[in-house]
Amino acid sequence: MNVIVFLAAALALFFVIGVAARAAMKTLAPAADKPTFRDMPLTASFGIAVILFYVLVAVFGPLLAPFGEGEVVGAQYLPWAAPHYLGTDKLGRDMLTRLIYGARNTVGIAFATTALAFVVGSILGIWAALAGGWLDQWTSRFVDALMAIPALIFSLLLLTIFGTSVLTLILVIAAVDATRVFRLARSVAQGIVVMDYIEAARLRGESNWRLIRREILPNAMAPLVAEFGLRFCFVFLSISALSFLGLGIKPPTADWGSMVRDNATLITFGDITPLLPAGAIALLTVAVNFVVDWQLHRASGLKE
Amino acid sequence: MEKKVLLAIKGLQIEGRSGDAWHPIVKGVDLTLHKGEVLGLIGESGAGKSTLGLAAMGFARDGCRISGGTIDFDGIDLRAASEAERRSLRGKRIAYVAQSAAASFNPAHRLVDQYCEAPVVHRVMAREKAEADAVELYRRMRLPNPEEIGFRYPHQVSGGQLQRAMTAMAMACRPELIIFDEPTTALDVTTQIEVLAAIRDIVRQFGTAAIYITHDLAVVAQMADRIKVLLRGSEVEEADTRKMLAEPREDYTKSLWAVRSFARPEQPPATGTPIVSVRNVTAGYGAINVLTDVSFDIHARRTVAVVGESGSGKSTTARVITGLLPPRKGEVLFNGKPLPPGFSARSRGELRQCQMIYQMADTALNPKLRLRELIGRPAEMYLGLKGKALDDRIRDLLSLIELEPDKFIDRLPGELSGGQKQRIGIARALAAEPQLIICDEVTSALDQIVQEGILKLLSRLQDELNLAYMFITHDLATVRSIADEVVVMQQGVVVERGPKAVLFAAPKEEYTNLLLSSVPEMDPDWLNRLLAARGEPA
Amino acid sequence: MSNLILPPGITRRGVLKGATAMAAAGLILPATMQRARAEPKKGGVFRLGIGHGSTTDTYDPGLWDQLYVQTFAAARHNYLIEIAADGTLVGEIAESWESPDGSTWIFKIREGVSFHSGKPLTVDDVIASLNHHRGDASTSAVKSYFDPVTDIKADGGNVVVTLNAPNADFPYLMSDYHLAIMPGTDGKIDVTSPDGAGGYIVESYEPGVQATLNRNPNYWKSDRAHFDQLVLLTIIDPAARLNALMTNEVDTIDQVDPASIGLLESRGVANILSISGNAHYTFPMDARMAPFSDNNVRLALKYAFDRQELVDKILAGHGSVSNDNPIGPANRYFFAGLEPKSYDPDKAKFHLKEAGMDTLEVTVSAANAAFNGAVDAAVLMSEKAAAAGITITVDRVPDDGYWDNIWLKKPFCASYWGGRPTEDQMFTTAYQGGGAWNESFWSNTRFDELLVAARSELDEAKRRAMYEEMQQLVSFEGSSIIPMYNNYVMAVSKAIATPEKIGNNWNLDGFRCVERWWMA
Amino acid sequence: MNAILAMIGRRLLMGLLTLFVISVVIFGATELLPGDLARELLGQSATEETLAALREQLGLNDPAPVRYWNWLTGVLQGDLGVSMATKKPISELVGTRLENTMFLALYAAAMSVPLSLMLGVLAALWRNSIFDRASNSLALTAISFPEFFVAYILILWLSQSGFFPSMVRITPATTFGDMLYMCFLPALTLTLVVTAHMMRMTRAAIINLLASPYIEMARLKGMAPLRVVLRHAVPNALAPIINVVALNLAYLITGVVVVEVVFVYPGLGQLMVDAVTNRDVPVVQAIALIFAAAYVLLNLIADVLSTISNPRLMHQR
Repeated sequence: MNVIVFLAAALALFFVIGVAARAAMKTLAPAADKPTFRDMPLTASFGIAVILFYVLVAVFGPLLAPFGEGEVVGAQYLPWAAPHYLGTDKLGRDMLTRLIYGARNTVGIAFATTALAFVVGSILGIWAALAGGWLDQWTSRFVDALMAIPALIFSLLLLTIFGTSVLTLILVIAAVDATRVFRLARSVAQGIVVMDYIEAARLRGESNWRLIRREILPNAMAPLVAEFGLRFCFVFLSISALSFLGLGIKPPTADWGSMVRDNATLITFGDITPLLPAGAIALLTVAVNFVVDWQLHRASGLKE
Repeated sequence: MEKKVLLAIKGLQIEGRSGDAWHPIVKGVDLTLHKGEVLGLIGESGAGKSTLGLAAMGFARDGCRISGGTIDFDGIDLRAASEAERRSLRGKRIAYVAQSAAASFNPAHRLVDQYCEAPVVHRVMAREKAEADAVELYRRMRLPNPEEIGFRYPHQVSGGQLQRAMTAMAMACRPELIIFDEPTTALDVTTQIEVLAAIRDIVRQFGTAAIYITHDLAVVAQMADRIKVLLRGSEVEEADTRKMLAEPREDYTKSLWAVRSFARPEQPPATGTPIVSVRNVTAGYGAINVLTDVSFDIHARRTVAVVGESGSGKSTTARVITGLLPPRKGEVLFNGKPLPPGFSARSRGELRQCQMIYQMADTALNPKLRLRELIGRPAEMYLGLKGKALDDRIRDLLSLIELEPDKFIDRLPGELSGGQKQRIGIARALAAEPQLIICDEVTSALDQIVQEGILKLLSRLQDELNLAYMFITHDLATVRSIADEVVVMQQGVVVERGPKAVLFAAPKEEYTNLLLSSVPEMDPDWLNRLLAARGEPA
Repeated sequence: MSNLILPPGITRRGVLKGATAMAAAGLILPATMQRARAEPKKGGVFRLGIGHGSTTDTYDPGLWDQLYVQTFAAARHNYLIEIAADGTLVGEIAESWESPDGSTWIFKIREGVSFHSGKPLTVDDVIASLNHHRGDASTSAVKSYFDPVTDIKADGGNVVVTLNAPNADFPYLMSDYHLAIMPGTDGKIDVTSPDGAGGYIVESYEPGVQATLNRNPNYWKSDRAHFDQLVLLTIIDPAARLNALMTNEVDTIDQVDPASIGLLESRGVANILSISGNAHYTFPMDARMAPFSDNNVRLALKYAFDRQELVDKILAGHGSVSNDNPIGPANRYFFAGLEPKSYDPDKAKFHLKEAGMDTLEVTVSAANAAFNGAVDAAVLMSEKAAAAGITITVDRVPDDGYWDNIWLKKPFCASYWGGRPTEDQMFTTAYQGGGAWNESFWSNTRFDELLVAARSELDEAKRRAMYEEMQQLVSFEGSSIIPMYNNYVMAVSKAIATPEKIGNNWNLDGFRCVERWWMA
Repeated sequence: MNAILAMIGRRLLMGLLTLFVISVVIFGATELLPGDLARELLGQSATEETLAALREQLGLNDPAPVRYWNWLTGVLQGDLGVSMATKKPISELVGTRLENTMFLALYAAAMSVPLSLMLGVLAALWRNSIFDRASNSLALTAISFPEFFVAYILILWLSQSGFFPSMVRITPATTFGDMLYMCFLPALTLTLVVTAHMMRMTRAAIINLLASPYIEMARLKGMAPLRVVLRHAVPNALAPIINVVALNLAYLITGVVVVEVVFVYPGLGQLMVDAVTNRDVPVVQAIALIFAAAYVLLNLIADVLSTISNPRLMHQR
């Protein structure tokens, strides 16, 4: 029964947020973009609202958080009551504070990682498609070979070799992820390089770098942006999986994956505490996926 | 001869969706069709021809809706009928033949399976009977090997044969009405003849009523009893075919009729060193030679039209000249000096001299760049223009192609019409200040009136800027109006070449003759005469 | 990973004799020596979920290193000597032992014992089993035990071991879990065979997954090995282990996650066994390197965190505060009068000032491989130390390779000790100057002198004084932070009965739960 | 048909090359790992002498290229080698694990593939309906939770209440039925993880085709929507669907370490993590090769099936 009430409440909240966000965006958007938002499905407006909320929390985290990130403020596992609105964790740190800082760290790192993977992967992928011939064949075969190694295990291996600072974490996951981006960027670019305007630019004598930057990249953005959203979620989940396996973000830095992990045994007893960070992860991935979905739908040009 | 009315459309209104708003596509059109009658629907792109044709089946494409008027098919109100009722009519009593048979046959199934689908699903006949019937109809459509052609997949059958197979498929349930939506537009002229003849015959044999949609007046003249002219969703006029051809009432109709009147004045004979000289070029991809021993010259201020059907090697010739495809044998001389075979080995100066305009302006212009950069880039690159000088040059170019600089300079290609896009393609080529422009089917994707404008512009620019054109086309009408010299190609070989006047007046080669005679003429009897002349059944 | 190997070279004057010799390991249960609550009954299947075990585990006794293989070995093997639940030495394969001078040790081998294969256990088997760990070519982890051994030979029904110097603790070494007695052929044991003389016979074994063993019908001990069948399962994930217990997939689990102990108890599905031994967690500081070379810095750090908080939060109360003392309350010479160190930022600041500093920045390397909760413990210390002007940066390093790359290499890191039955062993192993595992590289002349002297001192009071002085030295001058003694925490379902007294020398009743426990 | 055989041949050759590249990459990576097998086996108790003795015995003292060469020649002769740690033949070590992994992967596939195809087709058929949106949102939500979290939740709901066991214990006495029962929760976890991807791809592939002229043709022939989707869209959407299924099957085989850990499932993933931790290089190599081979083979099968499903490639002009 509780589950049903909870689900109903969640659904209602979803609608309220979605409708409100859509209304807000419609009002605030510049005139040219108004139709974009008017058409937006509820899922997308909800997604945008959630993402904005996360970004705000991430940016203003230190101002919002009632306590310090690693500050031990009381006993362990305090119940949900003021001043610890979401209780405390196993070391007696404020759960709400940890969640807020977690947004900053986890989202920030996932974003940096995805961005890096995209810069490297898409430039190399487009370059391979543009170069064609054996250069393309060899890089693609090599990337295929790397992709045949399971991502999680490959990341584990690399992290064990290079250690687990935030920087190596970002570099390693970005490297593993870049192979996937490479493949997508290459196939998208292959569709673009056969276009007459690329031929025209080549015949004009443009350099490869300019071809990539001015001619191909702008046209490959739509699928790449959609993929960015999905990849972002994947990175997010792989970081939490790595945290689960003990190689994620270092303490006392708050990170949602580790927070779930730390409190995982409590799930066995139906304790809600580990649900919070897991829910935070899920909510953001759902939101990103909703928005990506909407973007893909728009890009595909399919109307009703 | 008063026949029974089969289809009566009154005050039909259809709307299309863009974003949240609905805008009209068809604005209150009336249409009456009698049993066994063929009505030609003609108009330029955006006139609402196809939409109207589909509405005759009670069908609106995704993103469209029928918002007003009535559609009465043999006493059935198609708007009021349920979807299931409409479905039971489609394919059974009203059939449809699409523009591109290659795209409209499902690539996953054999022809005969697709043929049998409608008769079997609509319970008109059993599968075995339908298969036998298919062979019969294939025979009547004069398809080769009617016994076994049905067991092929669409990709194994040529375009002209597919179009006939599709007509046969439409006939499967012996419908009372067929909608032909530009059925020969995608075909080569020589193939078009066969398909037109086959369609006309079968429609007559079964006494089927038809709506024949096309933009090609000469074609509709052969097929239709009556012609209705549409413009932007409204009717312009309607009349019997002969009357319409002889004395069009409306200005718009007249302008359609007049399109082919443009002709570039005769030029003096060519002299001096040719700008481009193609010498004994053999080239190809993989193991196949697409071009064999091709030679011709292009002189300054002259237009050389390279003519041929699809697969004749016209575009490959252009790729050899531009250096995209280095030839296996032979060479390309530019002002008497050999050009490096590959474009990447050519100097900027060499690249600049030879510019290209493409068939599909949509794919030839980077949709993410503004006109300023699209046009300005060659000027910036080749001529080193910057800042104010560059801006002035871009504005000059826009003026030259008759687009208002202030209005257009910061637009994206997506905000332009088809003709405007093609003009930008021209401006981009001009920006490099070349000696030669290769025009690859530059007008074939455009409506006739727009084509006319582009041709006039090209002609004017040629005079003003001393340009040489290599004009690749399959459209002989275009050749007639703009070319100085003609090169006829077939299967990678130059069949015949010479000055336009000489070649058109007295073609030496049989193929040239076939090509020239296959171009439809604006005479309802042209097809009959041609078929009779060729000794085929009329 | 175990660091619980007894070092060689322990000597004690006098002749020790008999089947019970040293009272050693600490006991928390009252020393009333009742046998059991009820008579053990035979039968049943005992499923044990252990948080260790790897696919690379083998039958080679020289390579055993964690709880899974240790317990598995105890189920199928016998040893020369067993440490009873009360900490006394009990003869197992050795019926009795004696030494005339502490250098020559004579073990009388029990008769009528046979291996699972049916082959009778002989003196030669014992010699082959011991020789596996001896000599230059040996790959055994306890090779060093046998460095002082000059000869092992048979003498009728006895095995005679000759040492190059007297060592009164030698019988203790022979109880080590590596030294299982296995059948020998031509003086060599087969390291790929599970054959042993223990209470259970291996039916199947998949390393890193599970082992199934059946009771040895011919086991010579009639009052041990009560279960019909044992199933030993590797369940690495703590939550999975807990789930397995809750859903009755297993009967007993080790290493219960402290966070869930309370909840588990409240559910009433299992009993929590919390056994205090001398095991303790340490944070060694490299005494050779600045800033840790200054004892004032070390003292500042020792006062800069809250020990009770660590016991409460890291151990969930299942342990006790240590005063930087590696000698546990269960040890004989435990110095209860040591001045306690409570959290005192002012005192820490004072010591910092003595060292000529206002603030201090150090980095501690930790991984949960060192001990469960090491990273959290370091985080808690870091939090509290801030008030004393000390910035402790916690560097979480990978579990993988911790003992290779961090321990004994980084100047400040986390570590653990299983505790030692005797003070001498503990101090010799980890605190004597120049010792191989002196993890803090601390060297104190007075301490080293006392250590040697205490070994040979027979006067109880004098010895106590010596050991107390040594504890004082380690606590206030030593270079190891020792915040707490940790209990062994197990959860045992109500279907299983346990003896009144649970061995505290090792986890899981000194690995012997498999033969000491029974179905309720 | 010959074209297909030629393609298979070419792709297998390419696959072998891929495997070679992977073996070099993995070997290189394990070389870079700090510490070695001897240290790991002896743990903290290692002394220099015992380490030296063990290294000698294990053949760790040879230079890396020599060790790689020895391993490679062994593999080329069909001998995966023996585990350095346990001295057991790797084929034996990996054998049952591979069976388990395949069982779980197939079990999850048997649940998720039909489910996702069905949902995908229905979502495409009723696109933009409540059903479409709801199934899409649910699928997105399912993949948005970390795997281990889904697993724990399933245990809480379905295991503690006694419906299904929380861990998998395979004994020689385990029957196929027992396996299906015990592996239900892990298979369900994996199903939840992969269904969304396949379903969305199926839906997208079909919807992508719905704008094709031949779909319009089918509709204009008066075919019912379900028939249009099943008979006209699905056969042409097979290639992308087959590819995404292959990709997910590969994931089910190679990417389930976390699920194995939570359900104590003795699969290859855990074995590989163990082997990496213990620096048991031949085992790491063998499993990496198995994973890569699975990936390569599945992709190959997908390509062959796509080719067969495409008359253009099957029936040349």
